[in-house]
Amino acid sequence: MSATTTTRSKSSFPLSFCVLGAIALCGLALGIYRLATSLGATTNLNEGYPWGLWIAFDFFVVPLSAGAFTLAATLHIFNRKEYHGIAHLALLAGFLGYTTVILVLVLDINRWDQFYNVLLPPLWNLHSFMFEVAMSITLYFGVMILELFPIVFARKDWPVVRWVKQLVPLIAGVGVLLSTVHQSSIGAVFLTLSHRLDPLWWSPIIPLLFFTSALFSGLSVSALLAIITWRALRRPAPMPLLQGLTRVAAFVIAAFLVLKFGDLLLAGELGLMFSSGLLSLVFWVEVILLVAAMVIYFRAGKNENTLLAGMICTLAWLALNRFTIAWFALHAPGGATYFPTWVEIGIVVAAFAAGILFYALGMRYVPDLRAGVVETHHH
Amino acid sequence: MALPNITLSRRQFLKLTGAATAAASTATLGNSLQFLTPVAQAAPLSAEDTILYGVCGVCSMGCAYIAHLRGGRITHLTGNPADQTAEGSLCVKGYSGVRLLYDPDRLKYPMKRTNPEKGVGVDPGWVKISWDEALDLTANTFKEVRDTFGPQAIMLVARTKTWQKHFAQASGTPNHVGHNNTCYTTHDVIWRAMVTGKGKTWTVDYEHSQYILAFGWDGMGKSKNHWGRAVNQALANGARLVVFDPRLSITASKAHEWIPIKPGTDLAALLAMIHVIIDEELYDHEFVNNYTTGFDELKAHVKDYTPEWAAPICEVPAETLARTAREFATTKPAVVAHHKRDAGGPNYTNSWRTAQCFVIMDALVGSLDRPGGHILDRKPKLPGLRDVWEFPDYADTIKGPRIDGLEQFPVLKPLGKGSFSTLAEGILSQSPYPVKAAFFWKHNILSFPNPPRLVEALKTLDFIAVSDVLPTEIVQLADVVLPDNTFYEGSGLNARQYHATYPQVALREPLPPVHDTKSFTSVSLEILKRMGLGEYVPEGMGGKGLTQAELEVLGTTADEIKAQGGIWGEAAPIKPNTEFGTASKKIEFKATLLEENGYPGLPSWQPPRAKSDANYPFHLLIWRRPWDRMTQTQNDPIVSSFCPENRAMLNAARAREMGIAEGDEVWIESLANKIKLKARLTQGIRPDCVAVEHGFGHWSTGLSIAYGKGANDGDLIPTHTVEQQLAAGDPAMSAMMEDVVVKVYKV
Amino acid sequence: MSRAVLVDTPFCLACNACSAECKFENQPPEGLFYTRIDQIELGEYPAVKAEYIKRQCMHCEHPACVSACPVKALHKLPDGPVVYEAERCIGCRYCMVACPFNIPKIDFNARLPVITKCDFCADRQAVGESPVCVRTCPFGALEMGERDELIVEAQARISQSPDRYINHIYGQEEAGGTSWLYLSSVPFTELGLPELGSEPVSELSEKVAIYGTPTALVTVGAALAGVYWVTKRRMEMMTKPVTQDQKESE
Amino acid sequence: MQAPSEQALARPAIYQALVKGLAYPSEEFMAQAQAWQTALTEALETVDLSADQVAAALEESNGDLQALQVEHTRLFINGVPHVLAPPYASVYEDGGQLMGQSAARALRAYQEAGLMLSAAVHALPDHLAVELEFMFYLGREEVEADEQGDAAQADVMRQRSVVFLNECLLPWVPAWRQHVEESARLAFYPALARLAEAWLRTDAEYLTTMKV
Repeated sequence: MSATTTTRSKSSFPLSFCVLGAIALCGLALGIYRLATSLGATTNLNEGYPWGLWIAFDFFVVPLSAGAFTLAATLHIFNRKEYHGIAHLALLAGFLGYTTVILVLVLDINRWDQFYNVLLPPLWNLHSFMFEVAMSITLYFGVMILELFPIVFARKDWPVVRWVKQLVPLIAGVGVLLSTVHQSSIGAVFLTLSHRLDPLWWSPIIPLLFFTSALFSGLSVSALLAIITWRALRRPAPMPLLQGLTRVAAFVIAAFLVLKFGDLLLAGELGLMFSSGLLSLVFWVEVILLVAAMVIYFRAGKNENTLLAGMICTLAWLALNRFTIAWFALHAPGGATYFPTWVEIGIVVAAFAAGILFYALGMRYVPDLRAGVVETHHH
Repeated sequence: MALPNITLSRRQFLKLTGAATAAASTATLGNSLQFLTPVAQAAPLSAEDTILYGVCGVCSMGCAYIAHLRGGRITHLTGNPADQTAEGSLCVKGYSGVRLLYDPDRLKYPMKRTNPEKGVGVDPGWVKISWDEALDLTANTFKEVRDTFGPQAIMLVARTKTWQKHFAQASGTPNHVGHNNTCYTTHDVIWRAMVTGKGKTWTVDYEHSQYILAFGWDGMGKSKNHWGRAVNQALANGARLVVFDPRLSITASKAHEWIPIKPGTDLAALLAMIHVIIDEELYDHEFVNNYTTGFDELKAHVKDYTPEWAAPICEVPAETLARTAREFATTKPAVVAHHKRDAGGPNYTNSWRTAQCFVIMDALVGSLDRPGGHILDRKPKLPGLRDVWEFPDYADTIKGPRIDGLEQFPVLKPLGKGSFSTLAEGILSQSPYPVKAAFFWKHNILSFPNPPRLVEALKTLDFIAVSDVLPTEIVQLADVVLPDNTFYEGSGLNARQYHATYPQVALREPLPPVHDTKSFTSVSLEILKRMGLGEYVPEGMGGKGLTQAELEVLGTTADEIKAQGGIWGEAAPIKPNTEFGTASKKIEFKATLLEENGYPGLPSWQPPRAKSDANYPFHLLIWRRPWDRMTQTQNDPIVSSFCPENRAMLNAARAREMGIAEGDEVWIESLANKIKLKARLTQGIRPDCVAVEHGFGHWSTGLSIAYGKGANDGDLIPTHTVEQQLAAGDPAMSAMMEDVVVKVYKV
Repeated sequence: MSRAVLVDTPFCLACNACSAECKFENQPPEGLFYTRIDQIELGEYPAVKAEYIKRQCMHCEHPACVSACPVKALHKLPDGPVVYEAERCIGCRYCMVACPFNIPKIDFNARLPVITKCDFCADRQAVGESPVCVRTCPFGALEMGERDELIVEAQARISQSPDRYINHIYGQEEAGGTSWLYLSSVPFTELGLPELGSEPVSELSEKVAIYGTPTALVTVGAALAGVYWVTKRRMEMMTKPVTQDQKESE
Repeated sequence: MQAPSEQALARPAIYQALVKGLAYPSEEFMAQAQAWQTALTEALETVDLSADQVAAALEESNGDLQALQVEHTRLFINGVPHVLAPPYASVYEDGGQLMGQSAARALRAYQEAGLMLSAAVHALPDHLAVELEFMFYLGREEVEADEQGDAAQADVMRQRSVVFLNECLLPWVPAWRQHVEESARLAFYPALARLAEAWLRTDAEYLTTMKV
């Protein structure tokens, strides 16, 4: 939201930016504090809950940033040039999303001093989806930098810029491939946790579920982002394009629901939808949010606000679903309990603040991003 | 190799001034070494592993160990496979002993107090002194006391072992007080009177039992090395284990049947069982006819003790009592398991009668000195001090009246033990006479009934010398501290006792003392000399000399034993005794020795002293964790973490009725004192009982880990006057450690 | 041939000699143990039982922790032990979550914690010594040997005293088999051991990783290439207007 | 013929002084306290360290031997509550118990240097006073070797000093110093402990520069 206010009038620039900046800086301080002390001193993680809020945050933000690759595909693979404006916004947002994920991950792991080990080929464990996630995210991060490079430095007539620009379709292709892999891999991380993850969410096809949900989340979030940005720039949003995105999203949601219920049916665990107490409730909230989003996407037509509601439903679903899988529905042995400390929460808040801040700054100072919006408007 | 030029030139430049300073300082500081000395050629540190043979001294089971050393340090212990007691294993306490050896809290040098004030929480103001000063100070004070008040004014508080006895008797005092009547005198007296003519036998052939019946015995829960293994083996062989205990002990948890009997009423249950066995002619006629006396009197005596009579008293169904009795008598071999602080130990006013019933039960089924039953220790005959050295007879003063009144208990007296329950009252009332000085060896205040009372008593003494390993509570009251070796640092021979089905001796090789410590033996002899009692310390008297004499008697040498794996003695099958140590050479159901001394010869029902009522509705139960030995093990950094503090264990349902939840702080209050503990709720205890682990409540700040953890069960146990002990009519002078009712309420 | 230990729980007297001596000789980090005895109370007074069970790393035949670790900090030695190399660990704690027995632990208060778990005294075994706990147990609850021989032994014990043991050897099948096997007189769930199928916990995950990922890569890659080619092609077909379009937008 | 540097000459003196200060206080020590302190001060001047705190503390205790003995006993031998600042490396390095790896390491160093613990005094190899005395010995030998122009021998001694100082003293002395400061009643031992730590650091630096 603050992106809106910030870009509206020069005068409001310092205040909102400063607030976000301050929050981000506090987060930085907390981060340093965490690394200087210990997990025990800063988090409520325990033997029963070795994973907590930060991991959940990562599992949430990765699909949240999926717009970068879904739109990259639209733009470069499906060659829908008219989407390049939106695609660039999604790319920036995605880039920032992955940056925060990597930073939070560094705070989360307890041997951050040996993080580089994951890049040493002799240590690669191809059996481990944690490895696949780490590796493909790292590579994809590099890809995004390459994709951003020609946009950020578009106005510079360095030969490098031109070379990279020519390679972009290829790079984008690789990016899409990598995303496909890790969007499903973070789901596959749970394949081996059948003894911990509640059967309402554990499934042998969980990688597929994660991937499909990443698709529609990415599309929805990009559309949402577009609406916000266009409003921030006081221009009517390019509804036909957004509708295009949400329509595709609707179909993917449908596919997802079929997979989800089909899987429960085949596993003979439909009963759990009613017999799992609080978790059953969570499950139904998820379903309702998703169905609502789907219906809205199919029916909303050109009404911007209705579409917005649908996008928010999707976003809410994503948050709930990923936090449930990484936290609420991950049963701890020996009845351990967990609730994050204010440090853990503070870090997450700061991460979002930083993300929004840099997105706004990007919009403000990278001419081609603005141009993308303006031109799309002309369309 | 040559040094770089820069430094060279700089050196030259600095030479003069530097030399001056150095010369000046060396002049005053000296150039000599005080801790290190050069050796001709440096003997390379033995990096490779070596071993030492020894005998564990944590508990009296005395398992033979093999210490594994690296670079002179014990890395770990293993049990000696050649030892019939250890069988290649130690228990958790034994393994943990190494940490006592290297405990930084240990007493390292002789010390004396500079603060005349004594008491709980008072800093003695220790200063390190030389052994000479320590020994002189002690000897001179003892001599002074002896000359002015007579030898009885000195008391030795120590276990009754060879050298301890010698010191007490040589110094002429009758007051050699041990902890025995808080531990096992009831068993000792009964076995002397009925079977052995001396004390209790410790050897039991559980391994071959087919039926093991226990009353409050928790040998498995106390991780008694040999017994735990033997009973396990028996169970694996299909033996049946039945445990009467108000608390679900670890032993009870392994039993086929746990029978939560009312505390202090085991006697009734046993009388009923004896009744059934005799009444239904289930006893071993052959054994009874050939090896026992007084059966007919017994038969008549128990005529009315029917299960129906006993059931309401001990709150066990008559049918259960009868069935258990029948199983016990018809499953052979069968044995009643007992050791020390069980129902037959000095826990209740009637415990000595309970102990008598134990022996009767065994005799009725013919399992005394028979496979699968209690075995009379097969110990080698080793020389006493007088066999080795010539020295004058001890003064008659040693036969005089004692401060603990032990001499008024003729059946117990010859066993040469002592009474902790009467000591404090004796000192405070100065009857029969005042005590002025005390010498404590390895006996801690906390192991007494009502320790606060004893502290009061000890504060009236002029002088206390303590020989110990850790700065325990008694050390905090000492005037002189004489740091003792741990058993690792001692040497000698040790006859197998807790499992001696054939004579066997274990070698003790000493580890060089870690600190500036000396054994009680050398210290006590040195003190005798300096007291002017040198005639009792003939040339060459000491541990080494005795060991040498023992080796000669055994016809072997230390090296020979070492070569045989640290153990001497050929394994041999048990040859059952046909004669026993009593006057009649038989097992006496009706103990003449008791009768001669004015005690009933046969056990009649006698209720425990303490009866629970509305005011004091709970019976106090005391138990021990597998890794704890008395008050000695709570300073261990590892095992102490298993159970950092003791708790008030209550029946979960009963506690909820009282609004007590897990972890709530509660007071346990007896007539003597009250202690504060956190509650532990369990299903495994009678609703009318509260159980407390022993060994906690250390107030010696010298124990960095144990200090201030939990509370001491002993505070709840009243002390007695000799008159009260006599009134109880108990020949064993039982301290009645658990004959206590308490109230429990939330803090 | 892989070595294993048979834990005969009816023999365990909860003395904790194993955990104390292991702590003493192996020195795990402050406050952590490689092995502990769990005490479990079953039933209600007076019909109550107490059970004791030694807990430590089960040294699975197909360890979930090894499969989970992204950097091969954990691996299974051919003769049984599952061992850990701290200098590889990145501290993602996936092994802690993946272990069905909840064995790997860390000292959360350490600045750079290491995974703490029983390593079956691998170093001692390497020089022919037995693990500390096995050497220590005074009461015959732990027996070490070749895994298949121990299974035979365990079956023998069960058939010898059917009233002493339930007819099940925990770890023979569970999670694809473990190097630590248990006998018990009560159902293992009552002793806090999880009910597990006979397939390794990580089997599905590994299959997907080895076959799924490459397949996905290839198919998606091909699809993308196809689409790209098609769309590109279409554009070239309708040349002129498109160039117009592009001129405009440039 | 090479000449030992001023600091090379001062080092053993400083170590010797610390050993004397940390040993159990005796009449002799009290008698010589003044001389001891001057010698210490002089030796320290060459390395720009001051013994003022120690001097002041000594002043404060104005010759009360017993007070000092009580303090020494409660801090380093058996105190109330418990032994407060055990001067053994093992306690800080090897999980609270005596005779740990640190003790073995120290003992090995002594033996390599042809020394052993003298049976007369019952001290453990990793006792601070013993370790300091070893440093004194090495320093002394170094100086003598230098004076006899045996550069190689001097170098051996310096190498030993470097290794022993860094492996056997510096790792734990700060922790010990903290214990002393926390639980001392008299000013003397904290002052001495601070000085010891400061000196060890200085000497470590010096030795590394000399190595080059």
